[in-house]
Amino acid sequence: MALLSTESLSMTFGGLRAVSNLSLQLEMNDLQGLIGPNGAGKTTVFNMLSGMIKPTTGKVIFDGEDITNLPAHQITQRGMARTFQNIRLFGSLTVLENVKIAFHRHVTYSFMQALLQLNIAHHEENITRSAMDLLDVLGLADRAHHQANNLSYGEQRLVEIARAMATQPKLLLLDEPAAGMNPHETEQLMNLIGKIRRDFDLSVLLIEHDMNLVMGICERITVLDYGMTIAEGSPEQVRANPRVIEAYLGEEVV
Amino acid sequence: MLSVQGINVFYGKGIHALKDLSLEVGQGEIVTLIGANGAGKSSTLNTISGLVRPRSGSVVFRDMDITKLPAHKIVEAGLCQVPEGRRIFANLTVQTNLELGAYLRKDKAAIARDMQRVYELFPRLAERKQQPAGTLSGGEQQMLAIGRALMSQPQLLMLDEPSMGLAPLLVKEIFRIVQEINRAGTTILLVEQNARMALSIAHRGYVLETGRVVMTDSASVLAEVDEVRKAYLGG
Amino acid sequence: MRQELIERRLPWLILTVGVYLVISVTSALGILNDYHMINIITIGISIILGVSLNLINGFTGQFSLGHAGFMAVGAYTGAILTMKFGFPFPATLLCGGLAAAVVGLVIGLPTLRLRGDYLAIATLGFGEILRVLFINWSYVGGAGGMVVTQRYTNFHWVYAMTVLTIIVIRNWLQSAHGRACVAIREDEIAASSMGINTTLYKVAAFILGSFFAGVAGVLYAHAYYIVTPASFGFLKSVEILIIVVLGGMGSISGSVLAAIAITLVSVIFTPWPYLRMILYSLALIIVMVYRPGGLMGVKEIQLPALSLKKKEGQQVGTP
Amino acid sequence: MVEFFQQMINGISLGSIYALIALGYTMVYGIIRLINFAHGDIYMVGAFIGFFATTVLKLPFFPAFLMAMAGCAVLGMIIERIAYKPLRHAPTITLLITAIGVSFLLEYGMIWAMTPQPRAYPNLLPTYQFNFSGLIVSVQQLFILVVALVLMVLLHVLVQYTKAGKAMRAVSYDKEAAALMGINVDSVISYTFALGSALAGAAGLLVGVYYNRIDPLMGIMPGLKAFVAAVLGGIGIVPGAMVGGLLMGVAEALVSAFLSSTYRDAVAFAILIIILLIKPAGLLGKKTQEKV
Repeated sequence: MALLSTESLSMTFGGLRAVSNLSLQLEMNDLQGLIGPNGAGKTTVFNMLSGMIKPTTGKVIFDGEDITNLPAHQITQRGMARTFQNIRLFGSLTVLENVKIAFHRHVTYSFMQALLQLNIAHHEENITRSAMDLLDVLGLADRAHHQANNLSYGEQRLVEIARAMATQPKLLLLDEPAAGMNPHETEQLMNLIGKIRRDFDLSVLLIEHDMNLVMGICERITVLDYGMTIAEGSPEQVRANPRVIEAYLGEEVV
Repeated sequence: MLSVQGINVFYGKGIHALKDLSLEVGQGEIVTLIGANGAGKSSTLNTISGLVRPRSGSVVFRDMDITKLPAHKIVEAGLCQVPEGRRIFANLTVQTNLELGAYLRKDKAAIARDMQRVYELFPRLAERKQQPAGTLSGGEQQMLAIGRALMSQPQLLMLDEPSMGLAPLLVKEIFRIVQEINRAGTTILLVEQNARMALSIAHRGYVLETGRVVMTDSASVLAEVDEVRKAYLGG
Repeated sequence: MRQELIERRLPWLILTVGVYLVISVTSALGILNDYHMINIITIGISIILGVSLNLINGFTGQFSLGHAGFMAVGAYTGAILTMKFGFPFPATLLCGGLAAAVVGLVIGLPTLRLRGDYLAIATLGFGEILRVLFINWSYVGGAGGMVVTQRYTNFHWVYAMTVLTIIVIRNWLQSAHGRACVAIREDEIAASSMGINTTLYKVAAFILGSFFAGVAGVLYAHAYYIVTPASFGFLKSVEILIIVVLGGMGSISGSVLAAIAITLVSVIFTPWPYLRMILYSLALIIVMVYRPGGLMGVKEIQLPALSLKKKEGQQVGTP
Repeated sequence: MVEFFQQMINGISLGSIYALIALGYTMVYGIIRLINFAHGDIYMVGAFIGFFATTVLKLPFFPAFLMAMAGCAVLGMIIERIAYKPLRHAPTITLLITAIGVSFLLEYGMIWAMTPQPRAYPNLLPTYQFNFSGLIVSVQQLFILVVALVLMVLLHVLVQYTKAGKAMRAVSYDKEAAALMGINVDSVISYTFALGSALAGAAGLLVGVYYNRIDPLMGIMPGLKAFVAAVLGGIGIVPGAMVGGLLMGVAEALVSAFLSSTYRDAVAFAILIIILLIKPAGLLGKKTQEKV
């Protein structure tokens, strides 16, 4: 059974069709790319999957359950996490605090216990330890006590990934994880994404403009243009597809 | 006509968007800036038109240093930008949008004449004169954005991704019109993701990668080079 | 770990007990007279109000302009319970807080969907509506107010409640639930994508803040003999806001310091009340333009940790 | 029935004053997304300028009226320049707190200068009353209505048909795009403050004439209510402010007459909360979506 599938998913903004009739399929442990030129509707797809916006029509099935109309936090609780294209860290908090917040799903103590600090010390210690472990995996341990805003762009993107990982997802949505990274950082990111998928046994769906990254690590790629799927397949198939070349490079006027 | 010398632009803390970027645009040319998303194309245009301040470097337009001028003064100098995503005033009518393009001009007769010219160039806009601009289709909005910029009688017209989100047929039409505008005497600096199409109408081009110019040549040469393809689709 | 916790908390314990003892002893010796003591009580009430509003405005980022309304609910509940039903004071404190918390729930549920300035205006509106309702309620004396003859509020109660407010709100903020609130302030959309039920936590913070505003109201009612609707208007809400803003939106110690400073300034400027308001307003403008984070920003005062076991080469300092 | 129509008349004259103040709120909100808390106090300053002009300078109505408008226009521009312009890119709440500060500064600055005592406004208009079979309409009420209508029509023409008005609308929609048209965004904002404040000044003088008394805190409640009026009509929308103002005035008059005048203020806020919860864009507004 597919981990994620969408059925004729569409989104219309004030008469403009941002996404139309999208059908995505993602299996367990897949690493899939979602690409397309600027304005093709990729982020809109992520927003619909993660519950940030409600699709105009269509369905999202995740892990055997219809999650189309669930609020964002419930979708996260069911095991889907995402990062944001325009980085949405909790800027004035430290990196460690950012990640600790993301362990929210696993907090078991009550409001009353929190107010009175009753038996929460070991819970808190566990959360801190898990958060540090995660930062270690992403190579951010030495940044744990830095304010998130003061990190470099590349590091901020990594913190976003760490934070998404902390919700312990089955499916990770990465929105342009390499944007603003230098080639060296991008290379490291590629290795990291592969490693995360193996070690944490999860599926990844990523939007990315850096074709080296997408072609380098994705097994399957879906290409969107004008909100429609124009191609699907392995990196080689997609790269050779004339419609894709046209969508990216365009055709000549004369 | 326009000379950009070694500009450096930073956003927030430490994001170095443009690195020592230089470029030249000569009178009567169509020059295109191409490159993948995030290469710094829009940042370059925004720096030239005064929306973004460079930390160092200079922008000289027709022997006048405009590096530190506010955006509205730069329009006055004869340089107008059609921003990315069109940015038309959706709540105002098509006609009012065009009138705002001519905001700095006082010659009523000439304004009326230019308005007529814009309507001839884009007959669809003429049909929708009194409609709120927000009700136009994407292609019509792009036409309006270009028409609005033309109303300021620019010496140099800068276009930021005019093809974004438009169907291929419309893109062709827009590019043909850009060519027509150029033939009528307006110099053009064109930022495009759609590299082939941009190169097919441009005289010269600059290829940008992560805030730097990595290659510059005549458009016909760039169209044949493999690097351009790689910059988009990866090697 | 436990050892470290004790070492970090001991200085605060010493400070808390020390201040209490100093004030109790000096007042018993007559060094601090009644006038001093009422001002100290005012400071305590201001701290409770400031810290509890800071939980809503500063830590959760939900800008409320109606805090005085919750204080009013507490004050009236307290006055009614002691004057008409003869409740003991501790029960009154609890009930006053609970009543305000219930009103907080009723107001918070619908309004917390609104954002930023719209929320501010809606809470202001609710505060004013509460005030008008009290004016029209003859049972509690209408516009003339209600006389409270039992003067239960004394330094000990105020001090205990102040310390309790600070500890409870600090506990909350240091828990995962408090972190969820702060996450909402930082970025509501990102918070929801971390699995946080943002509505739940906004309402929770609002209720908790209202509860302590209610407690402050009870203390107020039994310190000043009379509660009138006019004492809990927009002006009072702004006075509390000034404490939060000057101290730092997101700093408990900032609110404590600001509450002390503002009360002292008010006392000094008693002969020139209008000048005082001019000063406040200038302070608001200047702080917003030049230091929008306020005095402390989101930082807290740290006391040096006390080292219980002397180890060689170990440094005493903040973690 | 006569009582009902009488209250409608009273409500409309009160409402036209709210509308004038609401216009300023709406214009300022439209252009910099600020609830200018100090707006009600600018109206108060307008009343005092009018008072000064008529009592000290012994000016007749119209010169005093113009002076109140001009004085408030200048005041509005100064406030924008000093307190709001440095915060152009700050969060909404920072601006809002600043505006509260400015509001208190004007109120207590005026108290400091003039004492909190209410002052009796000189009679600038004839006090004649028309009696239409039981319905009483005073010259003052008619006058207020006419002046308010004229000002609103002028403003409407200015915003809709003049170049400056088009620039204002462009700036309120998209500041960057407006700058790319050669519009000086800073001066358009300044100009908007001047206009809105001038209308508040006019309202201030009219209220002084209508109620015969003014005081430094007179701006708080009408200010808040005018804001409610602006939200009710759809904030940022000029005709919305007029509709909202008139509705508020009428609602208030009817509640005072048929329920209790003590509920007058609560009604305004109840309307506010209901509209915020049900249709936050206001009666004439369109809904917008937040970007993710």
